[in-house]
Amino acid sequence: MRIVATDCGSTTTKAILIEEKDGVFRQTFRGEAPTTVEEPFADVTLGVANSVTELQELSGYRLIADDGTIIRRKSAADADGCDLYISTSSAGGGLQMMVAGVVREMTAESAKRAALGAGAIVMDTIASNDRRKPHEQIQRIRELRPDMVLVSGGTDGGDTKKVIEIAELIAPARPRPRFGGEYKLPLIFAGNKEARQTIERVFSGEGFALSVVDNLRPTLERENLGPARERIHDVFLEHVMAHAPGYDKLMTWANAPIMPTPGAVGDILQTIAKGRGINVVGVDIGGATTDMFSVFGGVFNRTVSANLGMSYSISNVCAEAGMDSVLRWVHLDMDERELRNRVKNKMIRPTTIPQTLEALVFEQAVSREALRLAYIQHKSFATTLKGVQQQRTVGDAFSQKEAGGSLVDNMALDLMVASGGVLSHAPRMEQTALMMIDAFEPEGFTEIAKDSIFMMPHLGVLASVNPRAAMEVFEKDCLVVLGWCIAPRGEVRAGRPAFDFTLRRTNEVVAQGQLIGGEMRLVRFGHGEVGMLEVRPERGLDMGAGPGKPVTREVRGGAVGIVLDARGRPLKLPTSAVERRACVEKWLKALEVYE
Amino acid sequence: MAKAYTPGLKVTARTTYRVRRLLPVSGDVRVKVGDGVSAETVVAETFLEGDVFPIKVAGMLSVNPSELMPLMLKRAGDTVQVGDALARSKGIFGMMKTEAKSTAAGTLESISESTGMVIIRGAKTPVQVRAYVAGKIIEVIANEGVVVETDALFVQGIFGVGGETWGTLMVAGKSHTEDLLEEHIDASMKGAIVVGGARMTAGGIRRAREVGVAALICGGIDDADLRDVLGYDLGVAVTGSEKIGITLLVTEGFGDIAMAKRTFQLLLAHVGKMASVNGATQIRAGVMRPEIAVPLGEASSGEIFTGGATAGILDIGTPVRIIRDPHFGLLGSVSALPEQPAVLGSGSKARVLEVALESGQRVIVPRANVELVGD
Amino acid sequence: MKRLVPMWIAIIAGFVMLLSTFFPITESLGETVGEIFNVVAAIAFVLGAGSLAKVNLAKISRRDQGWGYAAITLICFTITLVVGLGKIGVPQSTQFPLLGWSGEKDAEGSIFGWIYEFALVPITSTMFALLAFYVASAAFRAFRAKNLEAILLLSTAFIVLLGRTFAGVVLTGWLPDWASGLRLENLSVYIMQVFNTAGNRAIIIGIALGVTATSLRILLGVDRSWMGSGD
Amino acid sequence: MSKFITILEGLDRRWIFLAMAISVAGPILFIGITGKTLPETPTPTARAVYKEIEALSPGTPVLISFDFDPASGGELTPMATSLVHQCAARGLRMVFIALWPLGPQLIDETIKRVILADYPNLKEGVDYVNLGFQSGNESVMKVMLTDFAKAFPITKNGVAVGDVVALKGIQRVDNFPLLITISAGYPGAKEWIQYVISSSGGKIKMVTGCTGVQTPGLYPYYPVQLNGLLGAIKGAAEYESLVNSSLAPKDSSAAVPAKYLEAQRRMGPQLGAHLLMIALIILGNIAFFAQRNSKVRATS
Amino acid sequence: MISSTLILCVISLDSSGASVVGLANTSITVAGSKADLRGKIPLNELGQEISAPPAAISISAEDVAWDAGGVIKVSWQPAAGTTSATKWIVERSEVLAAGQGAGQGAGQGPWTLVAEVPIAETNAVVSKLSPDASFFFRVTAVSPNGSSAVTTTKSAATGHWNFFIGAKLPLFCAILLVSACVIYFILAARRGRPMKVRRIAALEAITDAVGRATEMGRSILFVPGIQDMDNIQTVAGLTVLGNVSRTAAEYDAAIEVPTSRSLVMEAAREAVQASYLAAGRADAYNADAIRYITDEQFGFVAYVSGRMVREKPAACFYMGCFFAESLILAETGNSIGAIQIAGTAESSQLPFFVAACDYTLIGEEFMAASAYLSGEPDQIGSLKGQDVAKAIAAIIIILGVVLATGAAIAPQGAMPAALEWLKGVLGS
Repeated sequence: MRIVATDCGSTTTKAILIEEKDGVFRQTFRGEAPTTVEEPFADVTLGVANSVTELQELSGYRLIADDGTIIRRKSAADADGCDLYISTSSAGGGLQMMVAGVVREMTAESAKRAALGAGAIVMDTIASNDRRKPHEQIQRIRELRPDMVLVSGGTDGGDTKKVIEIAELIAPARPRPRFGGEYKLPLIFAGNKEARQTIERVFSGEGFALSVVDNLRPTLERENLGPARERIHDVFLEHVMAHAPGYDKLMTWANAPIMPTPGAVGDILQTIAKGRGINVVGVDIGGATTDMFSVFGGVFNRTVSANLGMSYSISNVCAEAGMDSVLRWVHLDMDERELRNRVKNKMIRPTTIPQTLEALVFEQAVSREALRLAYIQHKSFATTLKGVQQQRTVGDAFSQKEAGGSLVDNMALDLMVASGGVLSHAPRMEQTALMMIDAFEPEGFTEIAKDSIFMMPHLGVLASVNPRAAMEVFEKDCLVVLGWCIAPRGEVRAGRPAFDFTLRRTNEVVAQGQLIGGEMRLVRFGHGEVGMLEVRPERGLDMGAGPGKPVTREVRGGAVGIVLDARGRPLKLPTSAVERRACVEKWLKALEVYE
Repeated sequence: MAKAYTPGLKVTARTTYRVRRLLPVSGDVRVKVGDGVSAETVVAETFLEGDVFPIKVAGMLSVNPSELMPLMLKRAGDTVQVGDALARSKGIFGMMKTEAKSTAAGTLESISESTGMVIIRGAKTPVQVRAYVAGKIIEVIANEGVVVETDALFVQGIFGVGGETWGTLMVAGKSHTEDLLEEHIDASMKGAIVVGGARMTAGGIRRAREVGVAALICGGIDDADLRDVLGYDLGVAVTGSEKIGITLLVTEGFGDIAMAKRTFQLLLAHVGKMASVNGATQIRAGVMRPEIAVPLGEASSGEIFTGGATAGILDIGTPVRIIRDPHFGLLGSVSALPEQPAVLGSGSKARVLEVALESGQRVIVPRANVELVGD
Repeated sequence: MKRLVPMWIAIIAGFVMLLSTFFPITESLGETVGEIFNVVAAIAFVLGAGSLAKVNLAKISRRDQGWGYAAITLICFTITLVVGLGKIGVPQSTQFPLLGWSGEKDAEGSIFGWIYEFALVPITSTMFALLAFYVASAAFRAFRAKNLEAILLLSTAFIVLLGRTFAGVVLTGWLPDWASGLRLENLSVYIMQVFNTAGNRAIIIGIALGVTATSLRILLGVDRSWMGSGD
Repeated sequence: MSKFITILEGLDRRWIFLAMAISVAGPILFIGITGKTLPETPTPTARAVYKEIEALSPGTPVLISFDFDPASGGELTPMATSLVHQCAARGLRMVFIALWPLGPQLIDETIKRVILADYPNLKEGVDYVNLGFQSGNESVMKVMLTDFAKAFPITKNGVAVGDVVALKGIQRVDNFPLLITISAGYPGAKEWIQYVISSSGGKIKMVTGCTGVQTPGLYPYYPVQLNGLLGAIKGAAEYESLVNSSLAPKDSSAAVPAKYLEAQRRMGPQLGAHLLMIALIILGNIAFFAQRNSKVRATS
Repeated sequence: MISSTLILCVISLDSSGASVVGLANTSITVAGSKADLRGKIPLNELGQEISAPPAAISISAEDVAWDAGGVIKVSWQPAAGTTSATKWIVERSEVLAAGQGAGQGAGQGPWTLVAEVPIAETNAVVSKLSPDASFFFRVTAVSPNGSSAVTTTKSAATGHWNFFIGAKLPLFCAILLVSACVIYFILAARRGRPMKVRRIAALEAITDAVGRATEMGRSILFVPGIQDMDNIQTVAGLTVLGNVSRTAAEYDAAIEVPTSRSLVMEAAREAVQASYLAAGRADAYNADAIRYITDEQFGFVAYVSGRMVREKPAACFYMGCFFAESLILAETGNSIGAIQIAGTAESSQLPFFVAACDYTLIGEEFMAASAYLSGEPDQIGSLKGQDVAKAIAAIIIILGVVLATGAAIAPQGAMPAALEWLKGVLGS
């Protein structure tokens, strides 16, 4: 079995080769070439062919035919060609959607979830309670140039009036798609089934290609995103892709439908979470945006923080977080005015890389804030459903919990996966690990890994064709295990014991000791090693079994090892600058971050 | 690989500059191929569809949307004024009738029996597109716009705010290393495109806005001053639509940094000519850099430029600007292009090159941290 | 203006009432304010009746679904109003035989009295009796031993439910006198007197303070939301 | 078993209503046919009511306020009957008032049922008087504190109170040594305590009969502000049995008339209802735990 | 604007009387036994039946201090041997000009009965006299055998009115203290002192409930209790209504408010209309959705629950004063699958709401709702002040409990004295 997978990004097209050897799937080679969607080439397949050609050169197999197509082999005996070719795409800015629903927190949010989960960028959400007057909504719809519109609203048998009202705003506003001309704007209706007929009439005019799927929220108690997500993928292929240069050809090449890149990443994370029965958070921090994925209790969520990134949006991160928040992670003395100008210079020249250690430290500080802010956004989006009737019993009299609480629970979190330039290309793995810990503040036992060469998108599509191959490659080649973060929830007192730990490898004690409040320690535990780690937190501190209760869990070693974090949660840094700098320096030393 | 592909900014004494001037929606083109145009000439115009005003008539009468039709006093296609009665209710046994009055003027576009909403379409709004640069129409795109061509001195800046403008080119200050101060601006510069030297100071910007300068062009700007001008901290470099009454353009970057000597001298040479400036910057997919074009007349240079990002090949001797600390803003030329990646001070490994600075010093920098200067 | 005037009326009248409790000189003023309220409330009844009539007439006029009920409502309303005001069927008052119309509206033999006795009493009693059914279904649904608090509530409920019937006597009547405190009927009284009282007092104190603070907010003009939110 | 649990989980509330109807109707029919009632052991709060009334010498004026309406009559009428029964037997001067608009009719009914039927020698206007309804809730109480006649200027029959013999010597509400209220809500026992009892400086004692819902809210006032409390039908039954037994020697031969047994008769249906509720709670919990266990099994 | 006039009475009624009285009486009275009746009269040595009881030995009348005037306390000393007497009759006479009157005494006129008191008592407080007028009093003992001779006061007494009613001093102080706490924190909040309020889930859920109604295309039902505007709970309910209707206006959901009092209907209309105006949707306001049903409790309930079953509102709010109808409404709402949010200070109804509703505002939470929803520092400050007052009340309770326990353990010593002192200070 030989599989070629490509991901057509907005600047580069990445190809990987996956081969089955001795019954095990491994990723073997990778190639890269500039994406060729825009002029002067205007044919995405050229870039694909170039990247596969690189694979061909490295692997020695002939993969590209003379006509520039990918060679398929007839049987496993053939020396040349591959058995399977799959691809994802985010070229041309990815899939840009506008969504609409009746209530912002309910059907509109479900619509947003469906669009994001399918890998789209949501440009705006229109709802009857978004505090805009109808003519302002119309104005906004006219300004946007989405690739696709998703309209939801009303439970089945519920509201028809407002969802039709929204449709009646969209129809005369006549939003123009990005790819002008004869292109009909694809519009998906996933709302109250009783409104379908009227909706069909409203959009019967020219310029719309309406398709109807099952309601996203048949009742407020249930969310049914599947049909809408699938239809988004279909429409993406039929309409959006079909208008992008060269995609018609690419589609005929691929063995599986081409997916939007983030949608594929979501799929692989869901597969992993389901396969291992764990809760996962994944992040991809880019230059302009940060994509955040999570699977908690089997529920998948994705958010795109559009203006949190490390180059194009770096200035925005500093503006949103505040320079003080960024500088609290810096142990060196830096001039703020100078830094502000540097940030702006990075913004206007996004491709530069830090040359000095000082510049690296600062950039990594910014990345912590970008991740932290993106995580906050993610937490407030990844919630349980709102508008649900609570069945109370007498036992709830004193704890009337609200609906719509966040699904994200750092204590329940089992695995964090980091990807994106600043995380994957950090000079030292320790830096990646610490950035993740500082930004996400994981609690209890949390495994940290990074995506070695960002092949999650490829594996996402692969999972739809050959889940076993995807899983095996993911575990063996995609993920680079950095190690574990062990941190108690609760406030620690500086200078007082926080927890004891003992690490055993088949009854032999590898390491043990005690952590003092505010301290961090690194226990090196190499790749492939497996041990049992027992932690005994002090009263008031929770390691996952309740305050003060000891926990023992199996841990696997990694490139960094086991990070013992006794700084307490939520994480608090000293307020005085001098003290804080000393503190941060101590932690950096303990973890050998900038050795 | 002894050569590398690297972005750069175009600074050229003479190029054939072509610019597409398009309407947002189809309309009428007012000029024909071969016409000579000035910057202000309207080359195309159209009307945008009027705004839409929904009015919930059924709600105003407290009736079911399905019962609205018989109550309507106006039909689709009727012209309505503000205050016109759109519909009247039947009342209770013929008494206590209520009327729904229009809150918008325009044409009644539709009446919905599902929602009881009446849509009024307002009057169309005119949109005009001007030529932006003085030159000649070389192509008419039917119903959409034109292509204007001119031979021009063309300079790409790195960053700007504010939209398109044009005026007489003037120079404030004496050298490319001199900051643009308040005293450099005088009343004669009203409506002009003013070229300064190094950093534009807060005082200079303030004075320029008071005087009514059309655009300021300098080497650098301080982040804090930009924030004061805009009134907010710019998060993402997508600009051009700011309404600040002036277009600002920097050629080098943020901070205390002098304009490249060559750029300064090129502009200096054309003082008094009409120049067109666009501050719009977009650093994302479809890169746009701010630009200054000074039309020079008919003579053709042969090379055709249509805007957008430029890039070139790095080679030994290529003039470059270092665009990241610790040598930020320094100019020099490539003196070596080592094959193997080197370990940087930050600990990362990257491809590097050696730059011979104007001072004669040689420094090693990552290849990502230089940009081409010159043509 | 629209808010200022009522706000000041509220503040002045409120303070008058407050002061009249403590300062004898203002006592009659306080009583006057109380009487004004009664008068206003009585006048407001006309508005209520008007609303009732308008809503139901509109329903009939539009032939809305169930407009027949609206008609019945209005007919009953009118009949009751007429027979009550007109004192139809009321025998002459023995006390003031010379004054016509002086009998009681609900005296024996009056139609109003008849409506009261044969329509109102059975209907309202029926509604009240429905409570038993609702209590049963609520108990079935809500009394789940989900956590410790719920278990405590549940066992208390059992004790009180049994203690307040003969079942309590049957079940625990055998307990000797020295343990009579544990008999269900006594236990339920004990629970009511001790635990219930303590809890209720806590709630009452909280409510009392809440009422004071709310009153104060209104008296000081800090809270104007009772006139509608926004300014 | 599992089928049983599925039925429980999806149980239509109408079945519960039916069960309730049966468990209430059964005892009603049984008692109605046999006339047998369940024995009662009076609790201290009920005994206190009896004692307070018994402590008054004949001819003492008592104020009896009917603050309820026919809706809660099922719970409160038996109490009203017994209270008036004891007062009449004791020879107290009964002054009836009502703060609920529908109270006066209930007063008349009670007078008819007890006084006119069994104490024909008591004279209206002398031994008892019905002052009718006065609107104004608490403000009526406040007025009573200073001037009783101002609060109730005429009787229900239109006689000026100054001419009523039964009201001789009554100037303010604290001229009544005992206040009896029968209360179903607002205004009711709580307001009497807050406005009258606490302002009277301990001069007036008060006993009350109230609905089951109100009872918990009134316990905090017992025994300081409130000297006796009859809670719901249970309290009524206890008190009824006390009154009946104390009055028994007079007509020991005759059976107690049904109207004096109303409360005790209603204890039968109450027993049925309470037992059903306990059964329902238990069943509900069985369903709950069964469901929870199956969920746990499904996830593990 | 008639509606607004009325609210005032409410407030003051409660603030001055109900609540605080409740507080003083419920919290502080730790123990108390009735003073044993006085007047242990020695028996006649011979046990002879006396034809008529003896007259009182002496009688005096004096003004009662710190009161509203017109109140005079008459006390007398009974003679021995009045066992057969049943009561005292107290009578008064105005002071007449010299030469007038029936000649019973100088300046004494016709006698009017003012009180009858049990024989065991030896004084009577005579009230409702004209303030600042003078009166003579006399007392007669009455037994079945006849009446005693009269005993008359020697001089006339006058019931002066005073500036302040002394008996209410503790109550007055309590009100002042609570007010001071509240006002202090309102001012502190105005000066920018940060105030933290606990999240109240029930109020946060308002948007949830309104949103549900919008999505399901159903209406929102808001019941502001069954009491009139003179009940503070109704006022508190209307403040919540203001907020709910504002959210409803924003979401463009229909809201229905059935009321059982005409005045409440008027006030509710004002509140809802103002909210629609504030939300910029004045055109969507429908006055007929806020309607008067009936004053009759169960008639109202019948209408509301019938309406619920027919229209199936998706969100039900019960905010105000409720009685027996609470469970009927809440259970009906539960059966139609509505999100239900209730708030009441009627402690007896709380259990029903808690069991059948999604969220319940319990007592003081309900009172705090308006402040919480407004988010204004002034209002939040008042909540803080209320908390401090609560802390003071708690301290006094603990003090009382400690003293009472101490007094019970050591009846001799300082404890009982201290307890008595505390009781004295707090009044009663």
